[in-house]
Amino acid sequence: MTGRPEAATEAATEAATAVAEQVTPDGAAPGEPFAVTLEVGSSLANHTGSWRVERPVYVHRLPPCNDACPAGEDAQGWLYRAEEGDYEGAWRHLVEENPFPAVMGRVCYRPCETACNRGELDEAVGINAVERFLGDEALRRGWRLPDPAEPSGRHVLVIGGGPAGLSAAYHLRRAGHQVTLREAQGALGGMMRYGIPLYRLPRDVLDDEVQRLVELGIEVELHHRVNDLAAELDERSFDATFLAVGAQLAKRAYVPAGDSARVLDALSLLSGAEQGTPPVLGRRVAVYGGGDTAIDAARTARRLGVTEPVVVYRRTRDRMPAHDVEVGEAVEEGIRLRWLSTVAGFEGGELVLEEMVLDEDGLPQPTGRTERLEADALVLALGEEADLSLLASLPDVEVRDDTVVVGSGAQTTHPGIFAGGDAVAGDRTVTTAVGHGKHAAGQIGAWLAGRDLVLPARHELATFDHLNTWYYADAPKQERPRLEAARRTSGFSEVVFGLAEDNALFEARRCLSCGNCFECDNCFGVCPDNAVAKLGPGNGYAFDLDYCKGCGICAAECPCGAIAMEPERR
Amino acid sequence: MATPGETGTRAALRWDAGAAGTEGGAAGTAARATGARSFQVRFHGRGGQGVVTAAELLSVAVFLEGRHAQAFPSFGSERAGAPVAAFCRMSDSAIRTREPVVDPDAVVVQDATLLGQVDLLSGLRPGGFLLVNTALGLERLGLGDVAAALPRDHVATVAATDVARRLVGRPVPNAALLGGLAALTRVVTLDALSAAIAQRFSGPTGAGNVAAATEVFADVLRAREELRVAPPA
Amino acid sequence: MDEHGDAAGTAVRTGPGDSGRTPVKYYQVGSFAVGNRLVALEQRTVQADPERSNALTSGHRACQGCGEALGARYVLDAAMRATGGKVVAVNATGCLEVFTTPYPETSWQLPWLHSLFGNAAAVATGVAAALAATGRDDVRVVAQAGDGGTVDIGLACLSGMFERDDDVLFVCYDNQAYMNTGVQRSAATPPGARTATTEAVGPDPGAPFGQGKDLPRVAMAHDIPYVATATVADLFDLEAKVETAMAVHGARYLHVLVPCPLGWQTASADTVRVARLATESGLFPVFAAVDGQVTSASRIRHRVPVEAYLRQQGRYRHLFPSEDRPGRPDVVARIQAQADANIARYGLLADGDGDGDEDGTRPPGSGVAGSGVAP
Amino acid sequence: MLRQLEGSRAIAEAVARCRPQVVCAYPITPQTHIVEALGAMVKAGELAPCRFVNVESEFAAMSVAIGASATGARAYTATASQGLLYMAEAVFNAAGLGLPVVMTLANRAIGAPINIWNDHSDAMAVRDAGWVQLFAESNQAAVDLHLQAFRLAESLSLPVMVCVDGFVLTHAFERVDLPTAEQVDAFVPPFVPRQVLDPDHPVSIGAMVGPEAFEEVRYLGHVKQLRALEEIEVVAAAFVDHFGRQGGGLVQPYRTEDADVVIVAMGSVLGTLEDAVDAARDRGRRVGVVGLTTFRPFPADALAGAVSGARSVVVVEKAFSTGLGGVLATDVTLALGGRTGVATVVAGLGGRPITQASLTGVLERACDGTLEALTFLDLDRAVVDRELARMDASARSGPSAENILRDRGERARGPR
Repeated sequence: MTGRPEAATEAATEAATAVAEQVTPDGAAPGEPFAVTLEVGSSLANHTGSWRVERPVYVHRLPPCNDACPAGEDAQGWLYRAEEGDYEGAWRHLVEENPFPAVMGRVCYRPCETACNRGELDEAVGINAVERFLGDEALRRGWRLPDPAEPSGRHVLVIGGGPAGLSAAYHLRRAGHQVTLREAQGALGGMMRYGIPLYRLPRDVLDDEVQRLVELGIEVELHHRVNDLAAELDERSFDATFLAVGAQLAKRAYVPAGDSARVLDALSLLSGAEQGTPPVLGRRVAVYGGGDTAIDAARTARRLGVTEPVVVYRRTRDRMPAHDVEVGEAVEEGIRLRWLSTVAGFEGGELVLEEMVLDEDGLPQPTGRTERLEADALVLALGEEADLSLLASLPDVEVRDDTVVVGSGAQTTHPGIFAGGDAVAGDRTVTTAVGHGKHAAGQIGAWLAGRDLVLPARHELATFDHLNTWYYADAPKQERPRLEAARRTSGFSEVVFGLAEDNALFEARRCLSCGNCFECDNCFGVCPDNAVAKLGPGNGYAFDLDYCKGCGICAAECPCGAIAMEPERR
Repeated sequence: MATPGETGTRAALRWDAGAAGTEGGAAGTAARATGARSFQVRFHGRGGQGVVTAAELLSVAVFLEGRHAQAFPSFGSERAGAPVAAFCRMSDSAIRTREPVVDPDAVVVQDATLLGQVDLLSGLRPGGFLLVNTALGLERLGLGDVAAALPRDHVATVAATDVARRLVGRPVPNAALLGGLAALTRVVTLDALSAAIAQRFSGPTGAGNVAAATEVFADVLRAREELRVAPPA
Repeated sequence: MDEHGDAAGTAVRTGPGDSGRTPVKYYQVGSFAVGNRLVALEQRTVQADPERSNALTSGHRACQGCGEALGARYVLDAAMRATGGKVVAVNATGCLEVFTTPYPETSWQLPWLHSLFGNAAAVATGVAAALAATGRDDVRVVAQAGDGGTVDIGLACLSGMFERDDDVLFVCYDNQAYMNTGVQRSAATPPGARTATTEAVGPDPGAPFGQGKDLPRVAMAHDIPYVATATVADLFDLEAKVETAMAVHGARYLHVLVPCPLGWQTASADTVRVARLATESGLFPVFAAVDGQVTSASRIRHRVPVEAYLRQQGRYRHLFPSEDRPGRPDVVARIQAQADANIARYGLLADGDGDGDEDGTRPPGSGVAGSGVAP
Repeated sequence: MLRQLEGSRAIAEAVARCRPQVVCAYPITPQTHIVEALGAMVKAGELAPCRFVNVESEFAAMSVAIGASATGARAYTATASQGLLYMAEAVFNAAGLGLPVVMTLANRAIGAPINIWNDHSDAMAVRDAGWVQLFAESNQAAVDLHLQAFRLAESLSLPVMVCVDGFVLTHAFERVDLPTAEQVDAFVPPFVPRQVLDPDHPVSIGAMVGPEAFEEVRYLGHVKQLRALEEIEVVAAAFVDHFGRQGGGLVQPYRTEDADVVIVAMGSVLGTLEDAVDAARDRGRRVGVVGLTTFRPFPADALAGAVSGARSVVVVEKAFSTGLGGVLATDVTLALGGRTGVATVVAGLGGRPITQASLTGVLERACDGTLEALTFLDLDRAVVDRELARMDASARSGPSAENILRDRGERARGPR
């Protein structure tokens, strides 16, 4: 067959195009079969939202890390920034709550990580390691803390330059208040300086973070021990006072000991080491106690030349208050642990240890059986209590069990005097103290303004079963490298190193973002009805209730539990 | 367009192919349709022997002469080797009927082994023609009586398979037999037949078949001449 | 420190090959969620794109939580992206057709044709032939059908399309029964499952063992250039397979598992979850085959026993004990054996994950968040 | 150009000149030669860019045609008998979707008993599918109707079926005037689809239509078919203009003026009938014939006009509706306002030859008023009577067809 097939095809195509272009005003091409052929997308007229009996809503749930942080840090929030590589943004988010990331990243016992949901998946996110990375990065780059607000005209006295006092001073200063900080010692830091060994917290890190804070305009008076608070308040007028004197008095236990027996307390060992005047210990030292201070004391002793430190504790390791990581590092350094033992006596270079058993309640009970342990010194690490003698002149400040009584607003029974840190009841950790300081600062600000501080309601806790963890790629935790054990005991070099940036970034990205949308687009993608609108980076999503049938797939498939289904109200 | 009641235009729809565009009158159509009786040929053979092709070639040859022809097979689902028949109906005027050929004017037997299995001579009109592909005589085939009932010069035997083998290279006797049929009946010229064969088959195959038809045409013609001068047996 | 020791490490998530998809660096959920603000746009799924074509748009009349509606949009949007929007879709009769085009409304936003139940593949062949004949080689054809329109009534046409290697991507949205007509058994209905024509009564309740067709393998037997399976639970994988398929000419087959809340008797919110359990149990192997040979299989990330999958679905309820019945642990065991056979056939476990992984550090089911697996 | 061709070849040549873009084929006797020829032409590149698709069934053939047509390609296929039934669902569908597919139906009987020979049972089985159905009397008519079919289909946006008697026409070698490609190009314009699958102008074709609009859709389909009656005549007139001969239309009367008896028939039997009519006229009988070229839409008015003067109307048809009678006769009766005197002659079933002698008998009886209302032409009464007797004698007489075959076999062997 001859002819022009190409020409015929072209003509057909042109003709078809011509027809298609002659669309009528309502979009229908002329001549299309009635009803059988339809113009696209017309089902948008069918609002299937009327089928819905439950509607999805975007929610914020409280991530367990935030929930667990004594300092009230929004760990999930700053990790979110860090995930993007915005370390400064992350750091700024962090220091909204806590001005000491570098310190925290070294000394915090990480309740956040204990609570972390990722721990149920593989391993908890190394929040603390990222915090340290951010803190170190800030010091390295010289990031400044946010400027204080406009002067409020109020003046607050902070007594005690430890973590609680410094935290309070920070938050008060940021709020625009004038702050005077009185510290008995010659340097700020309190227990951060005198209770935490060098190998855990190098002092330049502490100094730099404290200095950065002081530079916000805090009036610091060192070597100013407040012995009589009433007198000091009479001497100079303050609008409010925050009492954060800590707890430095070592608790003693009665130990029958001969005159020659060398018995000292852990705090004096630690502060002596800090101040370059370590006590004489000998070769064999026993530390009596089971807390972190006991471990710190033993490890410090090891670094001071003690060859055979042994920690004596009444109960078993699993009941020991000291943190596992600390105990583990101590064991690596050659420190022995003796469980179920009490010190019954110390004389003639020998400790008398009585064997204990745990009763049904887990309490140690004496057995009467004893044995002897050679020791040159006994270090008591049985806890500390506050020296509250400065309150003697203010009898209306209620004191109970050697701690200052405060209400939920951190205020003592004396109006205008607030208290926090180790001087009040509660966990005696740096992080808790920082949290007390922040909390008190907020309360003081409200009190000064003559109003109650209304804290936003806490969101529902984002528990593991709110999550859909299938979406998170498997990723083991990035461990911080540590100094070899053999090299640790020869000095006070920092044992745990920081993460490199890459690893810190990776670790930040292990965060599950529990309870808070991180814009993974899952809801946008999994809706069978296209009823989710994407509002652009940073703006999240919105449900299109015209079409949402309420199937709930978005909520079920939200990795982080940021969508809830609620009964439809009609 | 024919409108109801108009009869005359009907012819134009049909077969007036030779005069496309001319007006066909009712009378003319009728005369042509009912005029001279057509000549009908039946071919017998086995599937694969070109029986249908033979009928078709004959129709093409007639067509090439400007006359009308209609060829068709015995409609069936015969497989290779099975008995097959094909027909060709030819006429000076358009052929409208679709009747089967039941009373052929000529029968061509391409395969003599069909004898006794198929009623090869069924309906052969008195005075019709018979052409058989065989190297043996009709008597040997048991067709002596039949042959005797036909005019002497209406019967012929041809060793067409041998001719085909020799000239075409394959034992397909159809073209050779068509040559014989043309000589026997004179219903179609050898020229037209050769042209039809050459249209259908190109190259050596076409040439061989034309040669086979030509040779057998001559043989049969010669035999007919001999019969005309020889006295009846 | 293992392969995740630095941030540049990739999160290995599936087996080798994996449709040629470039693994995404580890970014929190980068490998599995629909989108991720931390990765480049081109590494996110099509579904993460606010400009996605929404080839199947809102207002359709699918049941709440319809897996097929989801799967169809996933597939067609991916095909639209892969072709620059040059896709013609052909649809078999079935739920997908009925819920999208009740006069006077259509939910499609691409050229779409529905003819009959059993002829989608042949109609698509015609479309492809017409496109070729009219010089529109840039336009590609996707045929889609449910399992009935694929493995049963549509199989002859499908096989013909395969055999001729027509330039069509045929997508089966497999919800394992005739849902459109009220949940009757198809040749894709798995053993033990209750349907309206395999009721959960008598000595062998539910669909029988030893019947049915494994269409992906039937497709592979045609030696067509590309055969793959996917589910609505792994969007990256599904989209990568569509992209791969659209990059190839000739007959291609994609078999997508799309849970049906109605027929499977699952909660509407569980559609994706159940699909995930189907793969994580090994009952639905996710793999790809090129020229008739399996080239990749998605590894099971967190293996679960089939019971975890079956328990989610009312259609298997009769297999488990309750007050009024003893349950059928023998049937569950046979189904488990099927899963084990799939795992062995396709190598669905990562190296070192042998059978009996239940004794490993990760108990089966523990990794599937919120799956609500009952003991 | 005049050619001596097999009918199938002539049809293939005609289709080829219409420049189909997609041809899909599944073999079934007696349609095979048509698609074989087209396949060879496509293979040789003569029809480029046409695609020839060897499908796996008739169902697929029509489905491929549907897809191709909806995509804007001129689509063609051919089938017969069982093949038509196998594609029946798609046949209805093509019409419902308004797709201008053209199909040749090489008419053949439907089994069981399986039979490969000609009658019209297949075409009658899909008379309600919504297709335009044209019947060819000869191979020239087959050629001419195919040329018109594409133009008709595309102007109406309806599928058109050209019915050609299997074997009788498809396998007959005869003279055909084949137009040139240029002539056909001038007559059959390029395909301008009414609806097309086009990513630049997307539509959804094949929506589900419920009770709220289905009846309207069907009514509109009916109107469309009725309007097709006009279009068929327009196209037939255009055909005359282009090719200088008649070659289509609705009905074809032959010698019906003053006829007392008019026979109505379709397809190749018309030629034999015309010979019979001429012969009867020669004997002084006032008889005529009306050929129906168009069966669907049914040309009721044209037919009524063509037979208005006849005393009696006889329908000779190659199909019948079991339990009722003639299919065509029923339509004719309806078209003639239920007038009495429409007799039915069922003839040629399963390839039974229809001879001029038998038809002459029909004409004579009709003229004499002795033709029965329903006649099965050339029925072997003896065989049937024996079987009926056997059925009456035993409730378990076995399959009648088998028994009849046995009887015929016995009878065939008997005289020897």
